[in-house]
Amino acid sequence: LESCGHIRISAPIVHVGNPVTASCTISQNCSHLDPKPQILWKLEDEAKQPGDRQQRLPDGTLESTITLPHFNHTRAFLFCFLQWANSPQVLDQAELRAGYPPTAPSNLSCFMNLTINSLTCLWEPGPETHLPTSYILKSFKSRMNCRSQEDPVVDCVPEEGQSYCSIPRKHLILYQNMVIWVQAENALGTSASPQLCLDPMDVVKLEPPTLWGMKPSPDVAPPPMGCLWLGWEPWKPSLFMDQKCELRHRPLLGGASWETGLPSSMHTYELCRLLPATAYALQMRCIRSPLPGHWSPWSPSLELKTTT
Amino acid sequence: LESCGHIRISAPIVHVGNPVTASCTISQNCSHLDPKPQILWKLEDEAKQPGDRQQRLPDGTLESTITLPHFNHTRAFLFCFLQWANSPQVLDQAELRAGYPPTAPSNLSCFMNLTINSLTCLWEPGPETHLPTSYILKSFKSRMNCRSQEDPVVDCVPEEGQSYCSIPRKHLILYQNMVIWVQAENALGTSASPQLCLDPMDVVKLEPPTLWGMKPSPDVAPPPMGCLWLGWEPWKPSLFMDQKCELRHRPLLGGASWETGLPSSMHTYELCRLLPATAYALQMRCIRSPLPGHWSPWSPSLELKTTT
Amino acid sequence: LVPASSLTPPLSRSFLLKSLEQVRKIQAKGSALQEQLCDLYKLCHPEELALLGHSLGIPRAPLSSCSQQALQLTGCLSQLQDGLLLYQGLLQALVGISPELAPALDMLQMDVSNFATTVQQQMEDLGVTPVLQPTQGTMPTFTSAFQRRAGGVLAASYLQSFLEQAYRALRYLTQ
Repeated sequence: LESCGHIRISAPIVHVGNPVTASCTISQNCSHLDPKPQILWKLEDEAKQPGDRQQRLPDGTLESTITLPHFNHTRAFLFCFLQWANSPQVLDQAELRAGYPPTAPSNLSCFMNLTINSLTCLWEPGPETHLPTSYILKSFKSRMNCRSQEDPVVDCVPEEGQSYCSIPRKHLILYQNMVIWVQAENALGTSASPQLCLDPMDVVKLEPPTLWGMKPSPDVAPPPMGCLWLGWEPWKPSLFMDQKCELRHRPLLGGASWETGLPSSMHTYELCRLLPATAYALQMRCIRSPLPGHWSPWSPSLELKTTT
Repeated sequence: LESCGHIRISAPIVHVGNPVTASCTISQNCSHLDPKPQILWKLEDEAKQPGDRQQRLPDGTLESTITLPHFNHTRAFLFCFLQWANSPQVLDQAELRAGYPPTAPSNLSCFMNLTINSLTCLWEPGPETHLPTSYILKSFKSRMNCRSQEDPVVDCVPEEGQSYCSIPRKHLILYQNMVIWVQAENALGTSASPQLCLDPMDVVKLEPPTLWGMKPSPDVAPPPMGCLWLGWEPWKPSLFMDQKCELRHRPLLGGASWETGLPSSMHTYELCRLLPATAYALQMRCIRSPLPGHWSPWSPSLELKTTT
Repeated sequence: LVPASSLTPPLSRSFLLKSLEQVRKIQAKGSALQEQLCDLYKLCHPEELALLGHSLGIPRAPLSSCSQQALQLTGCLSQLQDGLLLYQGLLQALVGISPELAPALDMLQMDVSNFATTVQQQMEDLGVTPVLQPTQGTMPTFTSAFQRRAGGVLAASYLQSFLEQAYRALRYLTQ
């Protein structure tokens, strides 16, 4: 007894709202089990219904066809039934899916992580497509202004459902421009994000510098009134980079706004014109300079009190 | 100029305190660089010293041999030097290691985890051997009393430095006895723990049952004075096992000791002979019974107050 | 009724207790698989798949020697082991059913196989030659994902009723 029934569908995946046509053919050895065999259809948990048309084909098989004018499920099972000894029998089942082609991924941004030495890019995938959709971070090496295309970089495939991917160090040429974009694809179409042209070293993610108060040594006069002695050092893994840094300070209490200034390039600094005997919060951040880069976050607050 | 010098050692790994003998041969083209070439040895940071014997071999090579009577480092580099233009030149370096053969792993115990469906065994490796030592959980399937040996189970190799290993479900025959032990091995020897004979299902690790207070429904009289109505259910993944459970209770305040009793086998229970209007802490634990098993931990405390 | 105590040779209490537990363990796994097949594929009514089961030739294992009216111990053990090997083979034929169901199917198959080993060992201890290959016909071949899923529903359903019969017999033998 080979299998009794078989469903064929116009397309297993359609655009939401589009029609779906299906046919169910019942082999002769099964359809003759009932004097007046009737094929019934069922979509998910909805009621059983006859097809639009049922006919006996020349080869003796029985065929019923049905069209679902507007298929609005994103995923549903379509069943083909045959009545057998007074009980409806499922002869085949087809999985129908509907969704949307992917829109162009947006807000693509990348940063170079100096500790794990990889270029991580993240993006927004756009509205839900309801279909298995693959997102791939694609890139190729380029020259000065990214108008030329040199050798491609291997595709970066994110983990299932994640909207970021990290290109390992061995696939990067630092200090060279590369073109990067995200390609999205599913059964209904493909799309691509705008392209970025960047040198990984121009998008280094800097961690904040370390800031500390300098304790006056016994044999040296303490800092003048209303002044603080500070020591600071850029984030260790970025010491090879020329950077400029910004220091901001404000009294701990009273909710005053920050005052910002540029410390000297040496790694100690005397900050003056402060209120005497007052506790201050101080923070520092740095940016690669003069070469391009992004500001690091502000360092955690350092709390120091000026002398009386 | 092929390589100048080469160290050969009696054994790269020795028992702590044992002697080590080494020889360093200097090729002719290097040794002739100095009219009176002298080979010097250095162990780690210790001072350089001449060998016990230095001789010119028939083929013109120069050889120095040295014996370190009691090698007490666990790990050290042995250098072979040749004086060259007034500067000592390292010609070869050998790594020496010393340690102990593994003692028999002890306290081997195993438990079956019903959620991840694997048999986890843990043991104590014993004193530090100072040498790379592998621990492997070995086992074979057996019959009734573990005297016969049937097909072996694949070795379970723990992660580096860990003293536990989990045998996946597919390598286990539940409800059959198996023999399990730990084998330890390093360059100086091997050892094995005592063998366990167990059926994984007899060492199931049970989680505590769930215990809750039964709210009296409006149309039913509340529990009599000094009584509490309890509901309880064994841990879900173990519902297929016949179990017996123990309930213990004590007043929340006053530091009284626990009173323990066996609830009925149904999953609701009226606990009486309690102090009226008193808050009680209640806990329950279960054990597989009548088949062998281990007690589950006590359930978290349920706090209920008796009626006035 | 055939009094259980009159059956020689008597079964070990440990075998009976372990077997009862193994049946309950397999039934719990079986209903979990049925629930998953219903949730994932809306295949919730085995009775709607009888014709398909018939056309695919999905076998059902008999336990006639285990009925209380005609309990015949060695025959019952042989039929029990034969049936377990049959359902183990049937579950094996379902491999590739779907990634979501594969873990539950693997666990169920291993539990059935381990129970067959328990019965085989008891038969050997009683000096009865165990069944090594299921005596029922060949395993069905499934040519579509739907047939594998439907086969899964039917296999789980037939296995549950087979185990229900086995449980009643084992319970009876325990008294």
